[in-house]
Amino acid sequence: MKILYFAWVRERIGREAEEIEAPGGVRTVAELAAFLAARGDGYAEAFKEPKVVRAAIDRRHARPDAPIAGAREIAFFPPMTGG
Amino acid sequence: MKILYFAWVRERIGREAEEIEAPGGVRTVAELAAFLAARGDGYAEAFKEPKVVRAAIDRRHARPDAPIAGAREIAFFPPMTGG
Amino acid sequence: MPDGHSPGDHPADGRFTVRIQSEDFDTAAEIAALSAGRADVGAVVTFSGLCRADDTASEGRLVALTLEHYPGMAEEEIGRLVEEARARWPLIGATVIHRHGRLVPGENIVLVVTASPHRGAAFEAAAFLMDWLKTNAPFWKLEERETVKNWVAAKEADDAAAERWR
Amino acid sequence: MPDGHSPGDHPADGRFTVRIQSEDFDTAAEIAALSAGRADVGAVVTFSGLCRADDTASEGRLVALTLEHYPGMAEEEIGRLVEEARARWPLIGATVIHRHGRLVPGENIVLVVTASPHRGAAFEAAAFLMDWLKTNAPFWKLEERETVKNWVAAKEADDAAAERWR
Repeated sequence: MKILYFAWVRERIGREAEEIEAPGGVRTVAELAAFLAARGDGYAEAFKEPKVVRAAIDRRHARPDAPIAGAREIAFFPPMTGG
Repeated sequence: MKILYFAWVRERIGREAEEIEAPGGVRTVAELAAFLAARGDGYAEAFKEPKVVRAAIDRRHARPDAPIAGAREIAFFPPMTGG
Repeated sequence: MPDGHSPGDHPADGRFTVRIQSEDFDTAAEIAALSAGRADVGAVVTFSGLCRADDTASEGRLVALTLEHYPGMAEEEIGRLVEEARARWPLIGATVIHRHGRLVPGENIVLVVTASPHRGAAFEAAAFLMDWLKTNAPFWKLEERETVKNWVAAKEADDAAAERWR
Repeated sequence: MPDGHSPGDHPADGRFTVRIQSEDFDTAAEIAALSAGRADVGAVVTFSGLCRADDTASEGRLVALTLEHYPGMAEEEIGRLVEEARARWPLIGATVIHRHGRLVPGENIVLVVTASPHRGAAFEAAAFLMDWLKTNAPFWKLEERETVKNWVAAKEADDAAAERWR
């Protein structure tokens, strides 16, 4: 699936997007975040406060316990500050 | 003092403004309204529900018990419907 | 508040305007007059009130509204409402324009513009000005329908809207 | 409601627009697009959010804001907020425009316009859209000051403002 990063999550990881094949045990947004956090220093920094990082599945806001099965595009980003 | 009338108060009385010399016993807005109501049929019709008619003394909203001594201009009108 | 404004602050160069006129107004020009050339405005709210078509009455469709007003007092009373708004919210500017005369459906009646560092203050001050203007500004609407002319009755809902700011 | 509208009414020819763009917007043109040629609009409310100068931080004055957004989701999420507003208030039209890219103090960031038969609905829908947009639309502000660049932190006050509509 395609993973997107925005704002300081993107800056810490050092990329805007990547294709990820998550292992079978990774079933929810929170589990995906934990899986990504283990991929390296930038990732660990981005997800060090997991409750702060928000997610969207296929362009809709998703809670940490939302299942990721069937998702085409999952995004991680800080709390929004538009408007 | 100058008395002004607006909207249906003006239409019932049949004039926009007039100069009135109120007798000494007429001390408040409510007493002035009662004095005016006795001046003829149009006036009686305009003031037949005295609680509905609003007043302003020198261009500021005034309650029925407001004293009229020293006033230059007193206006009577229906509840406002601007905006 | 984070930027040091407190209710009651009166920016020395604030722009506050009240106009009573028969001519139409230009909302864009009024927004520009409040915010052009200054970078301390974070939020501008405008309210435009229009003469709305109405064919629900048995006396026929609404042909026009004629707005009667009390010259002199109208400006002064709305000026007092603007001063009250300035005392309650940190406003950088406010403009109120109220038309008088005969207006047909689709035409503008009233414009309120508020500018503030903060969106909450701009929204609340604009709603406050409209609510109080409805019940306090000396204007009266004569409704012209196909078969009759009637003075519009004041609405209890407007009194209730004004009361919520007390 | 006196004119027969009930929350959830969707006028068949209502005009609802969401745009995400780097260019500036023309508030007057957007008001006209909602209300021109129709006489059922009684109230139009606009909210303009601007990039506000700020020299209160120790890192120096604000030089610019850069708005990053999630293309695709930004339009869709604001579209969902507009649908929610239509379900809650009798809106004839609504327009939301949000800019992205680098903006300097004094520049427009966001515009919300709501049109309704009634002033209360127009005011509430505009405030609702701004409050929810702040916490739900996928935009992030990078603050550029004289000596540093910082991502703006989300405000608890914005969460509280969004909560009041639940």
